Amino acid sequence: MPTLTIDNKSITVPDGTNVLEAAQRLGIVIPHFCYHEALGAVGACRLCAMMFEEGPVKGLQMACMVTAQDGMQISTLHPEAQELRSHVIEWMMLNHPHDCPVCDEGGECQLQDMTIAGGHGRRRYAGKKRTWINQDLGPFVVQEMNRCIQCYRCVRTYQDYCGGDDFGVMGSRNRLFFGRFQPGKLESPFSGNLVDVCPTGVFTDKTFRFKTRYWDIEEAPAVCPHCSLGCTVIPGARYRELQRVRAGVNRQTNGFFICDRSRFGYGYANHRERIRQPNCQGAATSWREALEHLKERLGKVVNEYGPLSVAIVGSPRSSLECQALLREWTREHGYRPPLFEIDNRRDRTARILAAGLGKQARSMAEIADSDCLVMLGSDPLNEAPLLALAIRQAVRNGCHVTCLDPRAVKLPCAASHLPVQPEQLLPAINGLVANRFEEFERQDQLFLEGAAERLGRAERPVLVGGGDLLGPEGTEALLKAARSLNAGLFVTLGGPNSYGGALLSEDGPDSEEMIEAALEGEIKALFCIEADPLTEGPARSARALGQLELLVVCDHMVNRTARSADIFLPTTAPPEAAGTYINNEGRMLPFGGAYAPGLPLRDIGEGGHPPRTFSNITTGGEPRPAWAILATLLQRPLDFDSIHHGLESDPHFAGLGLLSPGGEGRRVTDAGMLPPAAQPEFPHSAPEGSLPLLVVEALFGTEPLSSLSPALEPVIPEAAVQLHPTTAARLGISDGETVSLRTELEHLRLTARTEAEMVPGLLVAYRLRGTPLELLPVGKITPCLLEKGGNDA
Amino acid sequence: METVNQTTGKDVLLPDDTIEAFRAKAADTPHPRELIVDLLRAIQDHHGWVPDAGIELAAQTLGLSPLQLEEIATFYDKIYRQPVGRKVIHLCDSICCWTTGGEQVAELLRDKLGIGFGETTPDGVFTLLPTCCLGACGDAPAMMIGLTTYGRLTAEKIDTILREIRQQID
Amino acid sequence: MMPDWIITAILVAIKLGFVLALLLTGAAYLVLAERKLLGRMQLRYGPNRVGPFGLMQPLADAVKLLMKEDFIPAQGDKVLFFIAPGIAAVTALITFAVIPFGPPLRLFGREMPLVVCDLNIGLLYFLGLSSLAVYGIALGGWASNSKYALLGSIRALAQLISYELSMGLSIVPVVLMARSFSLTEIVNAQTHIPFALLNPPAFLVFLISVLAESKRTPFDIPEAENEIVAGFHTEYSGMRFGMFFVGEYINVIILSSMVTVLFLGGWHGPLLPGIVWFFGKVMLIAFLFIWTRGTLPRFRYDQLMHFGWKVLVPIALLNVVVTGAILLLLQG
Amino acid sequence: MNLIRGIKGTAQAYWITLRTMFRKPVTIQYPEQKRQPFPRYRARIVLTRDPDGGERCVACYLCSAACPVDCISMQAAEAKDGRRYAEWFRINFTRCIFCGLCTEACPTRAIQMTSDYEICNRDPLDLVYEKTDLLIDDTGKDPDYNFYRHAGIGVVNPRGGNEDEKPPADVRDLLP
Repeated sequence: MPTLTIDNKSITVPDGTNVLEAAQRLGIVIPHFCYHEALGAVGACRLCAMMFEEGPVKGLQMACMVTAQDGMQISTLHPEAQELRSHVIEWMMLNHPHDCPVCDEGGECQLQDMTIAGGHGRRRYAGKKRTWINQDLGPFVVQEMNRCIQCYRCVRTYQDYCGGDDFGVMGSRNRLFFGRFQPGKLESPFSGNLVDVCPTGVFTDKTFRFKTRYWDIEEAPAVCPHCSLGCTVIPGARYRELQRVRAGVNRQTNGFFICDRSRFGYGYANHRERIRQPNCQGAATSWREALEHLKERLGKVVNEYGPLSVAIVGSPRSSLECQALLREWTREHGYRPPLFEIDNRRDRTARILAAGLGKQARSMAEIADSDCLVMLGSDPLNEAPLLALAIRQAVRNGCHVTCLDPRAVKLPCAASHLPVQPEQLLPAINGLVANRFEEFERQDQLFLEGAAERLGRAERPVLVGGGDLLGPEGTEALLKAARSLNAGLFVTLGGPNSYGGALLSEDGPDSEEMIEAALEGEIKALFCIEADPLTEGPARSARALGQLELLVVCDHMVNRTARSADIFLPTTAPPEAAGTYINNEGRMLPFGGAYAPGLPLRDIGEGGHPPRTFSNITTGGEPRPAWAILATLLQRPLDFDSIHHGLESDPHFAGLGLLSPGGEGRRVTDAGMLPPAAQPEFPHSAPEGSLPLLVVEALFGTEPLSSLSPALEPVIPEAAVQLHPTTAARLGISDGETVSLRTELEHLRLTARTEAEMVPGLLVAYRLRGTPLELLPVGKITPCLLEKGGNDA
Repeated sequence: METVNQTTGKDVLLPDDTIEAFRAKAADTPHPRELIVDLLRAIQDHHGWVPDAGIELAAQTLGLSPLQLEEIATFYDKIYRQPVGRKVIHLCDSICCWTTGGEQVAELLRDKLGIGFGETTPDGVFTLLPTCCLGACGDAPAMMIGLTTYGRLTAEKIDTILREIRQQID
Repeated sequence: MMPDWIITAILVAIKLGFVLALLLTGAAYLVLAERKLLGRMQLRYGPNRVGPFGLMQPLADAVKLLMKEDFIPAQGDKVLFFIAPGIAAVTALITFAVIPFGPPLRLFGREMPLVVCDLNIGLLYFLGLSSLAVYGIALGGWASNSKYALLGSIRALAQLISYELSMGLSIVPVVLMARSFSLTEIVNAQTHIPFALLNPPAFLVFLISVLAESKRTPFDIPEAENEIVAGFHTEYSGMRFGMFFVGEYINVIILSSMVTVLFLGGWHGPLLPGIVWFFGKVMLIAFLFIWTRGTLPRFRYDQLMHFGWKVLVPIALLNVVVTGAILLLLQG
Repeated sequence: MNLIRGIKGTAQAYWITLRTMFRKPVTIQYPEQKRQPFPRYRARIVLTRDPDGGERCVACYLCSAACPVDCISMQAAEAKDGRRYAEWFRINFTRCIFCGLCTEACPTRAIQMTSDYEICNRDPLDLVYEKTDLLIDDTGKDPDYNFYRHAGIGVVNPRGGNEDEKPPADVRDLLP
C-alpha cells in the first residue's frame, strides 16, 4: 500500500495502482484517452503527463504507465507537464473536423472535455485536414472516421476485451483506419460498446442518430431486463420515447460493457401496439372504473366459489416489490399462493438454485478471476451474452474453459468443447464429482477426466450452468457437485428476477398444479401480472384458460394472454418505473425509473411535431407500475419504504432498503429455504422414427422484450433447425434446404442448417418469437418428425 | 511463372500446392498469425500484388478473419494492396539520402521514367515509390528494386540499373 | 308636521349618505390623484388611458378588483381571513362619524350640525378606533399563514403602537387649549387662530405621527415591497385586497381631516363657505401625504423605532408640560 | 448644525419633487408614437439560410441549451444527402427574453436577431413560432458562411472536397 503525494495531496493506494488512477481517486482531473479502467493503460496517447519531482521516478512521465510507489511527489500543474499536454492535444486535434454541431457525441464527448482540459482552446493549424470514406457497419453503429484521433480504444475493446475478429485497425503512421475489411455488419454481439468506448464521435449509436443531446436526455441507472445477469444499464429517454441504452458501471456484474441485445433491444418500451389504457372486454375505460369493475368481478367469483378459486401468476420480469405485494395480496385474501414463473421447468430450476446456492454463489467479476471454468449446458452468447465476456477475461488471465453442451457453443475465446446429448449432462455432473465416467465413450471419458483433473487442481474453480438445459434435476446435481468440489456456481436463469420470485415462492405450488386445478374447474379467476401463460406456460394452458370466468392481465406488452383478457391494466415498462431485480447470483439490484410513461411524441400523429395546444394530461400516460396497482388494491401507501420494510422481515432481504440504483447491489443473505419437492420429468412417448428437438434461446429474437424492438429486426436469425451433418446425411437433407418439422401440436417449415460442432442425433432450434417455435418450451426435449421438403405444408 | 489457371482462365493467386503447404503449417503452429507475412509475400511474388481476393484466400488458408490479414497487409509498405509494375523502385527519402542529393535522384528518376511517385510506367515495368528508410545511410542516396539495394546513386548508375532491369525482363 | 324623530332620522340618513359617498368617491379619486401626481413628480403622465385624463381609472380598477380571482391560502385561517379586510375598512369609515366638516346648517327649521354624531368625547372615539384598526392588519397578516404577511403585520403592530403614543401626547395640548374633548368645541376654539400657529411643535409631532399611523412613506415598512413582497396583504387578492386598499385611502382622508380639525381650524376661514375651507384644508394635507411619498425614502426599521421613541415622544411630552405651564401662567 | 442641515436637506427634496411636477413628462405614448431602435438593437429571432439557399440550422440543440428561459425546442433529423437539419423548430416568444445567448451559441450562424420588437399578441399561441414562421430567405450577417463547406461531412461537396480538406485517404494506397 504505497503512499504518494500528488499536487501536495497525499493518498494511499493499493499495490499495483498506477499514478493516473491514484490522481483520479484524489479527484484530480488529468486528460487521458488510451487509459480505460477495463482496458488498462498503454501509454499511447501521451496526454496524461505529470512531473515526478521526488521519489523513485524522476522527470516528466506518463502517469498511466508508472505504478504508484512510496514517496513519490508528483505535480500535475508543473509548467512543463502542462505545456506537453497542450501540445499533444493540439497534435491530436490537427485533423479533427469542426463538425461538433452535427456530431452525436457533442456534449458527452471526452475529446471536447480533454481538449479544453489539456489547454488547447483555439486551433492554430490552418492546413488541410485528412478525410476518410466511411464504412457501413450495419444496423447498430455509425462510423465517421474523420473524427478519429487514433487512441486505439475501439480495437482494444473489440478485439482484446470482447474477442471480435472482424474489426480492427488498418494502415500505419498518420493513415490509420479503424474498421472492417469490407463494409458490413459488425459481427461481435458486443459491437455497441464501441459507442461507449470511443472518446469522440467516430462510432455513434445508429438507433439514436441525431435524436437528442446528452443534456436533454432523461436518464437513470437501471438493470437490464433482457436476461438474468443483472447488468447495469443507463436507459435514456426524451419526449416520452426511450431513445437509447448505454452501459452502466457495476464492477461486480457487467463491469463497463453490455451486449447488443441490452443496448439495442429497448424498442419494446416505444412499441406502437402497446396498450396504454385500461380496458374491460376490449373497451377502453378509466383506471377508477377498471379497478371498480375488477373488484366487483373478483368479489363475485370469491362469493360464489371461495377465495381458492382465484389464482395469480407473476413473472420473472416483475420487480421484487411487485412480487412481494402479490404474495401479500394472496395471503391477505386467502387466494392461491402466487406463481412467479409460468414455465414450470424454469420455475423449479430457479427455486432449487435459490434454496441451495448459498456460499457457492459467484459474481461475474469472480468468474473473470477464475482459473478453471466448467460449463454445463450453458451457451452464454445466446443465453446471457455478458457471461461470455467474463469467461473471455478469465481465459485472458490463463483460465481453462471446458464446455459440455449438445449445441455448437461458440465463445469469444479458446475453450474445449465436448458435444454431449442433453440427457448426458446429469451423468457428466455426477461423474465430475466421483471422477467416474463409465457411461461415456472412451474418447469422451478422457476429455472428462481431464476436466475433472483440472477442476481438482484449480484454486478458484467455477461451475457454470445453463438453467434451461440443466433443468431442476441438473441444477440440483450441479449444486451438490459445487459443494462437494468446493467450487463456485453460476447458473443462468429464465428472467431478470427469477431469483426473487424463487425466494418468494419457496416450496409453494407450481404451474402444473395450477393448470391441473384450472382444468378441473377449481380456478375461476386468473390474475396475470406481466405473465403470458398462453405462450410461456404448459401446452394445456389454453384449455385451462378457456374455463375461466375472469382473466385479468397487467402488462406493458401485447401478447397472447393480454389479447384474450377480460380486464387489461397497462403497466409501466422497466425503464419507466423504479424497482429491484435479483439476478441469477442472488444479487439485489435496485433500479430507478428514467422517465414517466406516455405516448412518444413521435407517435402522437403530427409527424413528430409536438402539438400546438398545451395540456396538463400526458397522452398515453396511464400505465402504472405493477406494484402500484397492487398497492392500490391492497390500500397500501404508494412508496417503497413500507414494501421494503415488509420484505426485510424475511432475513434473505436484509439491507434491501439501504441499496440505491447504480450501486453494486448486495447478495441476498443465505437463510434456510425449502426447495420444491423433487419431481422427475417423464419424457414424452416418442413416435416411431422421431428425433429429439431441443428448443433454445438465441442472442436475438427469442427474449420476449427485446424481440419487440424494431432495431433488432435486421439481426434476428432465420427460423431454422440445426442438425449434425451425419444426421442430415442420414435423413438426406442438405444445408439450407427447407424441411418440414412436425411435433405433437405444430407443423412448421424451417430451413435446415448443418452444424458440425453439435452433438449428432439431435435437432436444435431457436425459440423465435412470432413464429410457432415460441410455443415450444425452452430446454425441454420435444419429439418431432423431420422430413425433407415440406412444400405440401 | 504461371499466373493464369489453365482450366478456368482466371487469375490464380497462389498454386494449390503452396496453399496446402501453408494450410498444413498453420495447423501445426499455435499462432497462425505468424505466417501472415510469409503467405502475403508468397501471393505477392506469384501475383505481383495482393488483391482483396488474395487477403480472403490467405485468411481462409490460415483460419483467420480477413481483417486480421488486412491489418498486416496495410501496415507494411512492401506489401502492395494495389496493382504495381513488374518492378517496384523504393527510393529512400530519409535524411541521409536527402542531404546527399536524394531530391536530384528523385527528379532524375521521374524524368527518366516519365512518372511521378506512386505511378507506374505505361509499359507496366516500373512503379516508383518513396520509402522512409532503407537502412543504407552509409550508401546514401539509395534505392531498392525487388530485393536488391542500390547505393551511391548517380545519373549514370541509374541509367545502367534501369537498362539492365529492362533487359532482364525482356 | 312630521314627528321630531323622523326628521332626525332623515337628517342622519342624509348626512350618512353624504359622508359615505364622499368618503368612498374621495378615496377612489385620491388614488387617482396620487398616481397622477406621483407620475408627474417622476416625469410620467400617470394613468391617462381610461376616460378623459384617465378619470375613469378608479372605476376600471374597481371592476378589475371585483373580477379578479379571490384566493385564500390553503393553510390560512379562513374566518379571520374573511374578517380582517372588513375590520380595516369599517373602522376607517366609522371614524369619520365624529369629524365636523362644516358649520351647523339650518334645514327643515332645525339647526343641523355638519357632523354625523357630535360626541363630547369625539377625540377619544377617534383614538379608540384608530387603535382598533390595527386588528384588521394584525389579523390579516396572521390569517394569511405566510411569512411575509406575518412579518408585515408584526411590523405594523409595533409601528402603530409606537406612534399612537406620540400622537396621543401631541393631542393633549390641543385638549388643554380647547378645554374639551368634543371635536366641534375644538374647531370652535380655533375661530381666530388655528392651533398650528399657537402650538407648532404639537402640530408637527401630530403630522408626523399621522403619517406613521397611515403606514405611508416614509413609514411604510409594514408593506415594504422590496423586503416582504406586500406585507400584511401579500396573500390578498380581488375585492378583499380592495378593502384594505380603500381602508388605507379613507384613512388618509380621515387623518387629513383630523389634522384640519385639530390644528388648522376646521371649517373656519374668511370669505368662502365653511365646508369649502374644510375640504380645501383636507386636500392640502392629503397632497402633503402624496408629496411626501414622492419625496422621502423609507425608514429603516430601527430608525423608525428610534425616531418614534427617542424623538417624537420626548418632544410631545415636553410640549405637554410647556403648554400646560404656559396655560397655567396665562390663567394665573 | 446637523438639525439645520437635516431640515434644509429635507426641504430641498420637497422642493425638487414639487418643481419636477410642473415639467413636461418624458413618456413616449407608444402605440401612437413609435421609436426608431438603434442600429444594434436586437429583438425577434429568425433562422437564416446559407448562401446556397439551404437551411443553415443543423439542429445541434446548442441554442436550446444556452437559452436561460428554455423557449427553444427542436428535433434533429437526417436528410437523404446526410445533411442534419431541424425536423421541427419552435421558439416560444411568450418566454423569450431577447438575451441573445442563442445567437452567441449558434455554431452555424443560423439563428440571428432582428430589430423587430413589436411582437405582442393577445393569444399566446400566436407567439409560438414554428420553423415556417422563423425561416427567412436571407443570410443575415456573415453572408458567405456555409457550415457544410467546412464541416467535412460531405453534404455540399463530396467528402474531402472542401477547401480545407485533403481528398479521402485510402489505407491500401501504395504511397506512404
